[in-house]
Amino acid sequence: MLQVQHISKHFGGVTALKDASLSLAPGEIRALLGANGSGKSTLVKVLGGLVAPDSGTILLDGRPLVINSPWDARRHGIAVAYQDLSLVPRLSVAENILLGREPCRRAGFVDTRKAQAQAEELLARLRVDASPDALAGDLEPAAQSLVEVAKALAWDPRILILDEVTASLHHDQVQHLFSLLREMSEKGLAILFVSHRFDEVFSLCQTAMILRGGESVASVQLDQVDEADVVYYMTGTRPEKSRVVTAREEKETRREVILAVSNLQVPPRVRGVTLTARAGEIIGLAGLQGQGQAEFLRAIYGQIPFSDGRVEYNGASVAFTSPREAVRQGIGFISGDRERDGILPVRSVTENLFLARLAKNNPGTILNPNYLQDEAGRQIEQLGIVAGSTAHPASSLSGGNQQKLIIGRWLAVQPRLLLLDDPTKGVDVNARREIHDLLRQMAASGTAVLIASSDNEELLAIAERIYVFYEGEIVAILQGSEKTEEALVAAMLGMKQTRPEEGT
Amino acid sequence: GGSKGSATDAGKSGQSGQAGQTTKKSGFNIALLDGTNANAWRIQMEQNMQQVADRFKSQGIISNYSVYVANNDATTQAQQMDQLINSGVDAILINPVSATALAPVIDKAVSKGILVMAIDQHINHPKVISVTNDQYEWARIQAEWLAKQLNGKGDILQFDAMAGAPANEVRHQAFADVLAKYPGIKVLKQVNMDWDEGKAKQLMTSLLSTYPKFDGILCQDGAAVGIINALQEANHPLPKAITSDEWIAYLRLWYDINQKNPNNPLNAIIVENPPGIGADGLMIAVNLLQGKKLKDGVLTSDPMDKENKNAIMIKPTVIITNDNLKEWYEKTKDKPDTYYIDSVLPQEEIDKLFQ
Amino acid sequence: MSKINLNWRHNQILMAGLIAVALFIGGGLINTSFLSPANIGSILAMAVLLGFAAAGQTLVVIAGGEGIDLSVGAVMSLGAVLAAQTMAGQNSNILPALLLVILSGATIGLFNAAGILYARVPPLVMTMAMANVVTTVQLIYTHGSPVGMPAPIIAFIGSRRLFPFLPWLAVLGIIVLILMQFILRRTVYGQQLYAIGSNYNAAYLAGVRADAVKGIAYILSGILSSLAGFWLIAYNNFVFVNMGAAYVLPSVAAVVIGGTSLAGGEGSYTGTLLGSVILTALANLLVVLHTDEAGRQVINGLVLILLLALYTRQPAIRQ
Amino acid sequence: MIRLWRRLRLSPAAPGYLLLLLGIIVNILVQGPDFFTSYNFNSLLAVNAPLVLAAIAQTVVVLTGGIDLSIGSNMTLVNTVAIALTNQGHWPVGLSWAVALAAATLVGTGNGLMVAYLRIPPLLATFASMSVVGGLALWIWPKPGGMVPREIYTTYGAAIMGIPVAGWIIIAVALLWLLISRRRVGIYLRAVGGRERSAYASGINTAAVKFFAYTFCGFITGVAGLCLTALTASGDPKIGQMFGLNSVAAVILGGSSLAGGWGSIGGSIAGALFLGLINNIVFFLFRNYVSHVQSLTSVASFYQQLLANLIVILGLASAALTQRGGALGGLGRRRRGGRTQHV
Ligand SMILES: Nc1ncnc2c1ncn2[C@@H]1O[C@H](COP(=O)(O)OP(=O)(O)OP(=O)(O)O)[C@@H](O)[C@H]1O
Ligand SMILES: Nc1ncnc2c1ncn2[C@@H]1O[C@H](COP(=O)(O)OP(=O)(O)OP(=O)(O)O)[C@@H](O)[C@H]1O
Ligand SMILES: O[C@@H]1[C@@H](O)[C@H](O)OC[C@H]1O
Ligand SMILES: [Mg+2]
Ligand SMILES: [Mg+2]
Repeated sequence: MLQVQHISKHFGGVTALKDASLSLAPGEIRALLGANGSGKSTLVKVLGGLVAPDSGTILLDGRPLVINSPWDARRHGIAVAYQDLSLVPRLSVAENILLGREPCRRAGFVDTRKAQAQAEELLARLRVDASPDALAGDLEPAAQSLVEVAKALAWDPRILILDEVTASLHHDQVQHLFSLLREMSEKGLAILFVSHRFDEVFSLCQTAMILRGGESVASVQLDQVDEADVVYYMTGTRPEKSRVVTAREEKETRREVILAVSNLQVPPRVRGVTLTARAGEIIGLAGLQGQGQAEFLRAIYGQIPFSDGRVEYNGASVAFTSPREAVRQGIGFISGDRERDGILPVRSVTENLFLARLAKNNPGTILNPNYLQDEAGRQIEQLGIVAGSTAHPASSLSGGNQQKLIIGRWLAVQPRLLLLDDPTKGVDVNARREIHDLLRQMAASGTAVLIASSDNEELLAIAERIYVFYEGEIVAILQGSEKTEEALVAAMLGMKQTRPEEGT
Repeated sequence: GGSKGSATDAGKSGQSGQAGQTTKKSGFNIALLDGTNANAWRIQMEQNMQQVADRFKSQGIISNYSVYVANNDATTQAQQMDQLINSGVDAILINPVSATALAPVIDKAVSKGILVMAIDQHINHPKVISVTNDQYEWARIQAEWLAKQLNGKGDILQFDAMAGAPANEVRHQAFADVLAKYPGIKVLKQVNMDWDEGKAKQLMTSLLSTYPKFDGILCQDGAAVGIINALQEANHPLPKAITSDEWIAYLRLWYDINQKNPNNPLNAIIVENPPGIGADGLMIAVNLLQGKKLKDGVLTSDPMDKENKNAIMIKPTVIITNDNLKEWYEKTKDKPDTYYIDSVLPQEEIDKLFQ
Repeated sequence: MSKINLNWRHNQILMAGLIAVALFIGGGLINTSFLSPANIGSILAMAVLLGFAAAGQTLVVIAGGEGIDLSVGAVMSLGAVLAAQTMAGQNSNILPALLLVILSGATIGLFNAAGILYARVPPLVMTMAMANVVTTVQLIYTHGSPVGMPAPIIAFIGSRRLFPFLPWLAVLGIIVLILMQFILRRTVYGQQLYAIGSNYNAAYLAGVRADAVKGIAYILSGILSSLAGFWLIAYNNFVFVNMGAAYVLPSVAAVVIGGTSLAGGEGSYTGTLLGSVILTALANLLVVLHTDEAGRQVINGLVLILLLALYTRQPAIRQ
Repeated sequence: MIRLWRRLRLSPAAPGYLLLLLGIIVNILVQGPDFFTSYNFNSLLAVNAPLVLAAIAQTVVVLTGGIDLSIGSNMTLVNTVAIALTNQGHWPVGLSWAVALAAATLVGTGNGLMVAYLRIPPLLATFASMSVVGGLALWIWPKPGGMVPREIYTTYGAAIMGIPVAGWIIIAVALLWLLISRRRVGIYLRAVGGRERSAYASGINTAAVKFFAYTFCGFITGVAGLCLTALTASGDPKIGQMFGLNSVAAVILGGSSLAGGWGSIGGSIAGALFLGLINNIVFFLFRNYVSHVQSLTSVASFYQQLLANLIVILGLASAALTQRGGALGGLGRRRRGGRTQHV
């Protein structure tokens, strides 16, 4: 029913879309795939009415469709959940969900009771753990993503476009969302699904359209290709056989302890966590959303206070009162919520890249911009960041590239301990692999890495040891042969209640 | 402002409607509402009044004298007035933020038998006596002087003060009236300097490019120092004549110029606009409270409010030109730069206004 | 939101420069003497004064968080009063005067910072209330009669010219420009200031002492405004109370016209100076127009709207 | 009670209400029981209604993330138009005042055009229109004078059913706002201010919403200007000067954020009344205490302003410290100490 033909779009000198095409049939769930910066979101925005294409046509039911504004798109049954969200932080969840289509009574007054009910119903359907009265800005990232989806669904669309909405969702949330999507597609809803998580794509979608450098390079039936094929379409090269993680587990007892946490309490989310990290280790923190991982990391980092317990860092007991103190002592922190915690949107790539380094410096220190610019140029090349120039504002980068930029920020300061809270959110396969390599390199050079992730595959691939959080406590520690998907999922759901002994 | 109905009997009401109801001869409760005290002139005015008030207090004539400032906000002044009415006073003296905005509250005060008097700046209200320096006269004297210095012909620049402010409008009118008599004098350019010497300097500097040739400068106060500074910096010859600025800094600048160029002295005039007017008003108010009656003819009409005959306008007495510059220079030697040429009428002079 | 801002700042500075040039050309067409070296010189001197007044403003606006400093005018006035009194016309007093001026500015800035950071008072009201406090303190201190005058050297710099078109103040302006741009672009502090303005939380999490950086911006603003007062009396050569009052709103306007976003995180002092030149040249041009004050105000506003419509237009959301 | 308190703390108006409460308490302390006289209430409301209304007008545009510096000039324009038409043009009062109201609305429309469709930053657009409108007012009525029929200003100062007329006007405008804010546009105003891009992406015509906000602001400014005219019963080309920045101050005192999307009319009303109360407090403090101290009288007037501003700062600080910071977004609230994030 929807046909997108030969769309091109340039932003200044940057070509975001070049002759991109796409089709979507009722009941079809199609994946839109591509590396970071390949133009997926741009195409989504063209359909959503946020971007005016330079050329190309869109046909809906065979008739040409002109989308001049988001209103046009919605009117024609196209609803979009955006990668960078379209929520208003200071409106309530209910107001956000029904924004633009508030139920009204005859006199034109908004029927708040009805709105409340409709929002509640959508929230329940999506199993979002949020009150309709809460402010959207106060929600956890995952809940925000789901509200964004609820908001799209509120339009009762014929075509639903989801741009990386699963990036901050946890396993259970994704499963539930998928079953919902399948159900709706059976009723004729056409879905365009953007994600960098291949397991999701292969489990949910029937077809895929793949973008490379803004061009549509292939439209495939997903049951006829495998991951390697997709990566080939995305990048133009075959992936090397994924290296097997061979962490040097034998030596671990001899490595020095960098972080030793005992019985850490951060009410209400963290209720007694004990954990040890040694130099060179990559430790995974798993768990469903909201089990205390985020608070745990932030408490160590000094962003939030802990009420009880002990944190020993480099052999000394510490209780940082600000991230600055942690940073000065060689700790780094990367959040997956880049809009809120990471990116300086209007500042240059260079400035974003050197933020942590600059933060450690004395404010009076004099900079050499040319040096920084060159250095930044080298680094973004090394990190494979796609940017128009190092002088461009970070907001002009694609989502994944912004995230790589933030990771690069911490590489530049070589921390002793690196804390990561779902860092590869929205990062494409290749980039994720690169980021994992970077983390391994850092570990190899002696950094202790503590990584929380909503992506089980990621944890299984990179972590030597996985601590599983459940309701603020650690319910399992998986390592060696226990490190399997099944064991992980079971522990995450709280099914394995034997509290293991703290790490050997 | 005020009501149309009462405007007709303004002439007598200004006096009889106000005072005399009180039987007290002493122990008066008096308040001053000053629109702002954020300039040296007003501070001097308040200080003069305080001195007079202290004198009355020691004589027991005044029991309470208090001052409230309104931060240039007309509604704040109305609120203060309202509270005063409510808390009981015998007289309210006002240096108003707006000439008209207090009309309704003044009605209220008057109906409660409170004496309301405007000082320095006129209030358009039939029941309010305004005690002001005669701004029309102030400006007229200077414009006449300037015209004479230029022998009735020449080009001049005119610096008015703040558009819309009552004193400015009166002076502007006086300038215009006088100049109308001298067709040979042409105003090249009129600008507004908002009583800001800094702005006057910038304006003069800007004007120089387009009007390098002029004969005289007709300015209201608060401008001459800035103007002369601008001219000196540009190495531009000083005008053949320039009008008043009453602070001592100007007097000294003028004197210095003359000392340096004895053969080519600056031809200037200072006409006083004394902050002492407030003290004059206070003394008049006390007399009125004591039930004394003004002599006939003392009340005239303010040029801004021709309908009512309820203004006491004090004509400037101090006029300084090159003839008596040295004398005044010596007389004011111990005053700070920002002091204004001042005079407060002695009590006898005030009493002469009364029957 | 800000994806749209690619290269935006650069355009705006360029455009501000072009508008400034266009104003001069237009002025010259209306009135040839507008372009006389002497007149250009006097516009520059006045623009630099406004530029000084807007220097601290630039910093606090960049610092974000609804940053604005309405105490600029009052602090300038106080700076002028203290400078005049301390210098008392003696070259030997310049240093103590400078120190006192800087100290007083810093103190007021510190109060502003404390109110904004610790008492969490929104900057606009905090600095507005502080302005009134400072004005009153100035009046109490001087009883409305400030005394003194600038030292000869200072008066010379403040009011004389190197060439007819180039006042010494403009030379000073260039030095300040270089210094300001140096602080903003070449020091860690400057980069941290942009960082907190762009995303306070992200900067804080990256280890920037965000509160301190912001607080220092207000302290610097106090110092710069106070110094602006120092140069104001140097330019005027005489002192009176509330000299700086007229600079408050124009200082904000100059900053914003110069391309510094009120949302914080971007902007430059180059832009602020260009904004000052635009505002000053426009005022200068209006002086010679043949209309009364009412007409001048109307035309001033209309021309401003025209200029703003030409170049401060924000890009549309839909791209 | 606790629930009410919690709800209040969540509301954007919390600081405004707290300040007002504080102001009233202090006022009672310095003024005594006289505070409760109806005369006092009448006068307080009558005198402060123009600022209250100006603050309401300002709130509407501040909600959209904008600001209107021209409110003061616009009120002056209303005043001069109304006075000039009756006193010079000899038009009937009703008609003159209606025209004045229309003029103010038109100014709002002009601001709306500039901000919404020309996309000029609000501060600059209204800075420029402030000059145009102020010039017009000066041209229309160059010097103070003229008058308003006695019936009008006595009515304005009177009370109907125990509530001052000024109070009724405020209530009427607040009700009008209620009628509007309960419609979709009420949500859209906050959405546009909260995050314009999101509002746009949700299919909202953001330009139209902003255009409406400025126009409506102009209309309320018109009502404020008419109240000012009724209060002062005359025309004065400088009368409105202080209302521009004062209205912004009142709005912020009332808990609104200049960043947009967060604020309430109730808070702004409270903020404006608080400013009025400060004048009262200072007045009575000096009248009842300071003016009796001989040694202080000669400098007393300086200290009034000082005190007034210290009260503003103290009041603000106490209100800000009791307000929840979390509404300002996300994790900031979980941080240590008094820090909030400033987004
Ligand atoms: N507003 C803009 N201004 C300039 N360049 C832009 C803008 N929006 C997108 N781009 C550029 O267009 C290209 C495509 O970006 P887009 O966001 O569509 O990528 P994407 O495929 O969604 O990437 P990701 O997987 O990282 O989200 C990128 O190079 C990006 O930097
Ligand atoms: N010392 C520095 N460190 C890091 N980045 C810098 C540095 N100096 C400049 N940049 C970045 O390089 C880019 C170009 O800088 P430049 O100073 O030329 O900008 P500009 O033309 O002055 O514009 P504006 O002053 O409005 O930012 C900007 O994005 C800036 O943020
Ligand atoms: O009100 C005063 C005015 O009358 C005088 O002329 O200048 C100073 C002003 O404060
Ligand atoms: Mg994308
Ligand atoms: Mg620059």
